[in-house]
Amino acid sequence: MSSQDNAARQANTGKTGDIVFKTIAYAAGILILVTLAAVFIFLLFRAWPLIGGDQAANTQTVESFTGGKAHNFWQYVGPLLFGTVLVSALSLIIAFFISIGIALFISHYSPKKLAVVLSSVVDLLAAIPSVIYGLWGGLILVPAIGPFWNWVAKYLGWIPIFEGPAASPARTVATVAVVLAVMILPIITSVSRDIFLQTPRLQEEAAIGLGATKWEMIKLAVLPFGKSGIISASMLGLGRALGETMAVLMILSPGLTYSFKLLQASQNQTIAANIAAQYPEANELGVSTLIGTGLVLFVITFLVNFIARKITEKASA
Amino acid sequence: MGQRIDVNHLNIYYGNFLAVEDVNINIEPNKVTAFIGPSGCGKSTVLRTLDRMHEIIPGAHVKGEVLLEGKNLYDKDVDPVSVRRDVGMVFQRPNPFPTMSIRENVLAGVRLNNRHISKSDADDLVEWALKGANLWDEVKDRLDNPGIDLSGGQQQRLCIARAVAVHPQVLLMDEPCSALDPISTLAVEDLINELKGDYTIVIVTHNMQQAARIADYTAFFNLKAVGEPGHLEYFADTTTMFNNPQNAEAERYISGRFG
Amino acid sequence: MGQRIDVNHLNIYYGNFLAVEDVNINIEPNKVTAFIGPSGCGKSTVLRTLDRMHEIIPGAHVKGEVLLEGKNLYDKDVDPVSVRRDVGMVFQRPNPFPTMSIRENVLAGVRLNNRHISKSDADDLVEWALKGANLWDEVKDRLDNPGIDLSGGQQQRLCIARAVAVHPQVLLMDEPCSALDPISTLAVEDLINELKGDYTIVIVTHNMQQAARIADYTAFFNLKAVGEPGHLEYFADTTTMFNNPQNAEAERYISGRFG
Amino acid sequence: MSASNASATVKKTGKNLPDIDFDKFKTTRSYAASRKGKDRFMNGLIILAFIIACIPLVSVLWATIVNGFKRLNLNFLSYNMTGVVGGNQTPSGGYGGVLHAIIGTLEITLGAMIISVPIGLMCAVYLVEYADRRSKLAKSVSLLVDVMSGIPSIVAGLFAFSMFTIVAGPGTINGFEGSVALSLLMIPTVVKTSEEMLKVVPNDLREASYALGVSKQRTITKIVLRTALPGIVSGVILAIARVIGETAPLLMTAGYIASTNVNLFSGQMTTLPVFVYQEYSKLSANCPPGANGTCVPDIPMERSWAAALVLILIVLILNLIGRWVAKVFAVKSDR
Amino acid sequence: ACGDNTSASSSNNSGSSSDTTTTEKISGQFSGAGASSQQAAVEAWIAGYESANSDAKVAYNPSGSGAGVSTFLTGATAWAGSDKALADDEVEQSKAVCASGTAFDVPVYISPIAIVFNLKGVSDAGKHINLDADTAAKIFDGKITKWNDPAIADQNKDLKLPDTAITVVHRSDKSGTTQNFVSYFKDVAPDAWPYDLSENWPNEVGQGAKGTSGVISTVKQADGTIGYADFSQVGDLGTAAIKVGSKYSEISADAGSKVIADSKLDDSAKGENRVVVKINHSTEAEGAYPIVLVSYDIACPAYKDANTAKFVKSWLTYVTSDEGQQTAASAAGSAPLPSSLKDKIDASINAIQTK
Ligand SMILES: Nc1ncnc2c1ncn2[C@@H]1O[C@H](COP(=O)(O)OP(=O)(O)OP(=O)(O)O)[C@@H](O)[C@H]1O
Ligand SMILES: Nc1ncnc2c1ncn2[C@@H]1O[C@H](COP(=O)(O)OP(=O)(O)OP(=O)(O)O)[C@@H](O)[C@H]1O
Ligand SMILES: [Mg+2]
Ligand SMILES: [Mg+2]
Ligand SMILES: O=P([O-])([O-])[O-]
Repeated sequence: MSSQDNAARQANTGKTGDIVFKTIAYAAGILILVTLAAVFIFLLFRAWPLIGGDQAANTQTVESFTGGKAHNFWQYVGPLLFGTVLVSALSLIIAFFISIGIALFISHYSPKKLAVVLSSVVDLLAAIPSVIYGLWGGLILVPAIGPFWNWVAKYLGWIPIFEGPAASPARTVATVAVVLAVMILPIITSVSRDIFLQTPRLQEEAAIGLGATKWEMIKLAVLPFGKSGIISASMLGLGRALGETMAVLMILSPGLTYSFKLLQASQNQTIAANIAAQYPEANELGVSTLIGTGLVLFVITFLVNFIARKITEKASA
Repeated sequence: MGQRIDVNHLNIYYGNFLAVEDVNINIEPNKVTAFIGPSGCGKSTVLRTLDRMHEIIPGAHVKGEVLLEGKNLYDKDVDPVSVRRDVGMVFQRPNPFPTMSIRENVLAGVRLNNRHISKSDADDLVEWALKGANLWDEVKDRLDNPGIDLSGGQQQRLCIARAVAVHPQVLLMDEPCSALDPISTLAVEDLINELKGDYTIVIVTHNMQQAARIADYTAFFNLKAVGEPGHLEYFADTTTMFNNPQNAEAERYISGRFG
Repeated sequence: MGQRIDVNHLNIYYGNFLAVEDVNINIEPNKVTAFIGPSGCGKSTVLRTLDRMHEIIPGAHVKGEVLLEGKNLYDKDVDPVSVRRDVGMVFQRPNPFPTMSIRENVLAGVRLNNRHISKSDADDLVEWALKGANLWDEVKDRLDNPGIDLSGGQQQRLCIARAVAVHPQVLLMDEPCSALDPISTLAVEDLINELKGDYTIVIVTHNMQQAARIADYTAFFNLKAVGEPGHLEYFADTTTMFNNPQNAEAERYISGRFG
Repeated sequence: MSASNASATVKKTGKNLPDIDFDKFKTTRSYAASRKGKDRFMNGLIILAFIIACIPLVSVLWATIVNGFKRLNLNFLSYNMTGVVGGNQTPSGGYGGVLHAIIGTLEITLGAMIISVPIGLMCAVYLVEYADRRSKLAKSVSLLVDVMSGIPSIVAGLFAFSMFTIVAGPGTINGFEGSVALSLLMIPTVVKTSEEMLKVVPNDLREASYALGVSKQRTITKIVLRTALPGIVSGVILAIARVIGETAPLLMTAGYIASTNVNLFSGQMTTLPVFVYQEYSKLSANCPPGANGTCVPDIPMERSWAAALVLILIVLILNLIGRWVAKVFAVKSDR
Repeated sequence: ACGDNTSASSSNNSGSSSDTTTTEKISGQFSGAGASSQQAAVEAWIAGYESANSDAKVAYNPSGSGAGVSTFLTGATAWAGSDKALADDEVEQSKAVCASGTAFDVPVYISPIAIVFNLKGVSDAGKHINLDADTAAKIFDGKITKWNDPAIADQNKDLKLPDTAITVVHRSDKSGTTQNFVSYFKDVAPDAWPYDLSENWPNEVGQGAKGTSGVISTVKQADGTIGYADFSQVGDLGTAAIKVGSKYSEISADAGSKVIADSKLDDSAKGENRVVVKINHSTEAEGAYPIVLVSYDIACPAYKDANTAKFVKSWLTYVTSDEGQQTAASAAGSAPLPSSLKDKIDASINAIQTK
């Protein structure tokens, strides 16, 4: 045995491997910072003419984008920002509860075989490209959902956000929010499902053993365990909604107002869709202006994630 | 008062694998019954069927009856939730709720049954349960700390406190002391002795001395061979089991004892 | 041959919390040393500092020295990885690698260290280690099944087999038998007796009979009060410890024994 | 049932236990019923959530399949769009196809994967295994990963476009540029899912490995990553799924071309989503008055749906592969 | 390579003796980018061109006029397609990419812009409506909101117009189509159309939709909608006949061609060789349909690479030839270039130096 002992001790301890691996890991971490810095600096660089350039030309560019309704960059980006946040927030609200419900259904309610099928369906749906949601939303959902919005406008119209008459066709913020909700739903579902499935069986047994019903077990063991996962899943979803381009572009009838009239057309537009819509025909300065709006979107996602992050930290502390 | 349990022709499956075969046992009310036997013979498995805990393992199912005071737990109209309310369980590995404080852990079960509990009642209950589990002195100053920060032994005692706090009729314990030091073990054993006036207690243990000390009846489970199902080899009152077993396998197993 | 360990003025911290204070102990080579004491007194903590395993808990750090054959494990130039190769460890909770078969689990220490081993050597090693852990007969026909499918006791024995398969100089065991039945426990105790010819063995146990049976020396750890750091109260050869302890606390603790 | 007389017996011990009246904690029949009701209600809600979600999901799939099936045939898969004029039939008997777009999609996505999986995975390893969670670097890295996941795809496209403008000259458009844009979107997803998966690998396993004298690098690669592998694979698939359908950034970076280009590093490349969008934008084709019956005016929309169906099928196949990998290397854990 | 279609010869004109193949063989890869409106035509041109020049590979990215011109001005593409003529500063910038001289534009694609509508009982019965410039402008400015408004009804006595609200559908993206469309109102009904000329839709009336396809599908989706789109995309929607002179002129490719024939060149366009059409919206020519889009190709008079120069010359020659225009007409439903422009265009193309 002692000869084997010696062999064991002589074997290299993998110290070089350790150092190399650690260096690579650190480098990868730092690369994230570098990449983001590069994106930020580049956007700022390209948007610089807005600040440092000829202001008269800027005004002219913005006026050409808005048909003279806005005269400077901030008047232009304000409504876009409002629209972006409005649409994303609505879609997250719609998707959140449904997603958690589905995730729980898959992780704790459905029989195992069905769960496997459902999981793959959800994974597949997470993968449906936004351009397909754009096709579907624009060509199929818009006509189909019109009567429902009419109904909402008729009976819930006294709530200001549902003020009618509902636009026909329903290329409105409400419809887009539904489509975005459908789009982010699989992502929220699949991430939270994965987390729910990881709930330690010991915890579940503890709850069940105390005489908890299934729902109580979920409240006691699954949701607390999955909390930070749910938040990060929602953030992934919100991130996708904030940045979604094609579906909004292909469905929404855009407008540049600060309006909450979800059922009316030509009220709001999102930054991302606006860039896609205007970029092809934009000149040099126009591109700068659009990149400026992209920078604003970038900052907003930064803030949203920052706040969400603080919530997560507080919750897990 | 504790309730009696009668197990008739119980077969337990994990999917297609028959883990335990044809168990017949009568568990007396207000007594302590110990399950002993070699590792893998199905002690935990049988124990878990007594409050339908195995059901949360996908594919696990039983054939046969478990009668609690004559009522079959596996009848269609029986709600497993209410079964588990009357039959408490302490597990092999400590499992406090990680997001809850020590205090909340103790109250977790009670809160499920009754949402409106006055602060002072709750305080009393927490103290009672923690004292019973011999944990009070160690944690009384940090009841609001997370339960998960305790050491392994402390965590297990917390789980015992949590289980007794709901005051079940039957208490199932799966090696509750395997992570405990002798002093805590003694305290838990005292508690078991105390509780058996009111509860029916079933305990799985590897420690035959423990079985001998606290159990009124002892069930010896065995395994014919690896891969074969486990079965109940011999069931007797504890004195008979340890002094004069009428079963060769049981005798062989027990005589391998030590200490 | 086993190696001696000398612990000098060891203080162990979890972050700012001083968990164990000023431990001085000399662990003889080729002997079995047992750590006993109440729950939370720091037995596991001290044990883990003997192969620098505490270092993987963020914030955990030590002051003082641990000399392995006179060489301080905590010297700057010592690589913790090579320390752990000479000092094996078995944990309180069984932790087989879930991605590996039984066979691969046993060979993990060898394979993960990138050592090449012929198939027949590997087969021999697996058989030797599993027999030593008294698991061979139960698993020999399913060596390629996942290790995680075994029952708790079987898993723990697998972990012991895995630890001894790397032929360490020192073997640390943290309540290795707390999840084992008496028969497996006996087998492991036999194994420990067998191994101490070649290794230095340190074992944490709650079972004083076990300490009395297998240990040459016994260290009794204690806790002045909850929240206070643990410390080494009394260290003696096992006969003295259990028959004629020269320490009032130790006597009190041991006399609380049972069985 | 018998709890009412419990207090009398329980308080007798010498432990100075408080007097407990367990009746106070007893559940009432109505509360038990309401719990049960709530449980049922939540069951119902959860199933309802599922059904509600199924409506649009089924509708999307249905629409794509029904509309896409019409033109999805071998000819469609084996030809590109060169020589396709208006609604006319091509000499091969088809109406153009997506071969070039399939090749483009696979190459560009593969490029993005090759860039982002190593970076993302190593970043996750850094965060979970190496970083001190309290350190500034770790905090900013994980924060910025979150931020990065919010980068609008179109901004990623602008970034890649301009980067190549600077590095490779103005007006540069090629497939690899698309890969760069996509990897910007993919990295955070890879990091986040891998991070979650690494985190749930029980510490027990790391301890077991360290205790065997295994170095950190080998512990990570052979135990931690191996244990987390199925999760990581499914995470990478999610990440691929997220980017394989990106349209906006590829419109600016990879461009659009009717013929097949297999060189990732030079020349424009069409991808399936861009193809879908371009055909949608064409909406309909002209059939001159004298055209014979083989001219199909709706052909662009039909191609659009068929390409969408192909895209979904590719995603499905990727999913199946991922699942298969996850299954073969599945990790059983007793949680 | 793998599975490329053998180029389809554009059906009806296989006159292989066209001048594109005469002198020198063109080979290599060439790309252009720009107006999406030209896409269908360019695809047909590429097919026709490649069948005559089998060694040449031509690609066109319909990224949009603005992006097309920007890309062209970086030198990355050989030519650009654009729905509007170059701006003065763009001409100036082109000095940097052209080997000598400044870039010029020639019209290559003329397409009428239709006013499309969807109205139960009218459009689905295959009927058209008559509109004069003033009424149309007021509809698109939201001043007329009902289909049975007297202003409309008076011009369509034979139709039974319902009391349906009018939903205007316009482009939400910057668009040459929009600019060409509203420039008609600006020229002919300035009182009813108070806005500045722009590629963006100027008011908040109705709904916006991305691209021609968005406009068409939106119009199709609801009753009472009205929009404008390239004639080739109209499908079975109703179209408006526009009042020209005292008659209502139905839309057709030839009718669109007539207004260009009746238009003058824009003399104010700075730079050499430029052929910029100043559309005579107020034409009274018999049968002319006045709302048209003119789309240009933009090229340099000299290239740094002679091969590119040869290609551009032969490409533009083909595109503006009768054969090329016929090909476009059958593939995209466009209006052929009127012969009145031909000389001017040929002169510009011939100015490209290939040595
Ligand atoms: N979740 C499960 N799925 C499949 N088989 C299982 C499962 N749990 C236990 N088994 C098998 O059932 C048999 C009985 O296991 P059980 O855990 O009840 O034994 P035990 O007597 O409690 O052992 P120990 O003393 O080691 O805890 C064993 O063969 C075990 O492998
Ligand atoms: N990871 C940790 N972080 C902070 N404190 C810890 C940690 N692990 C243990 N402790 C504390 O250190 C002290 C000693 O714990 P340790 O686990 O060493 O006790 P032990 O004697 O092994 O107990 P047991 O017999 O229950 O296993 C206890 O007060 C415990 O709360
Ligand atoms: Mg067990
Ligand atoms: Mg311990
Ligand atoms: O061709 P347009 O997109 O500019 O109308």
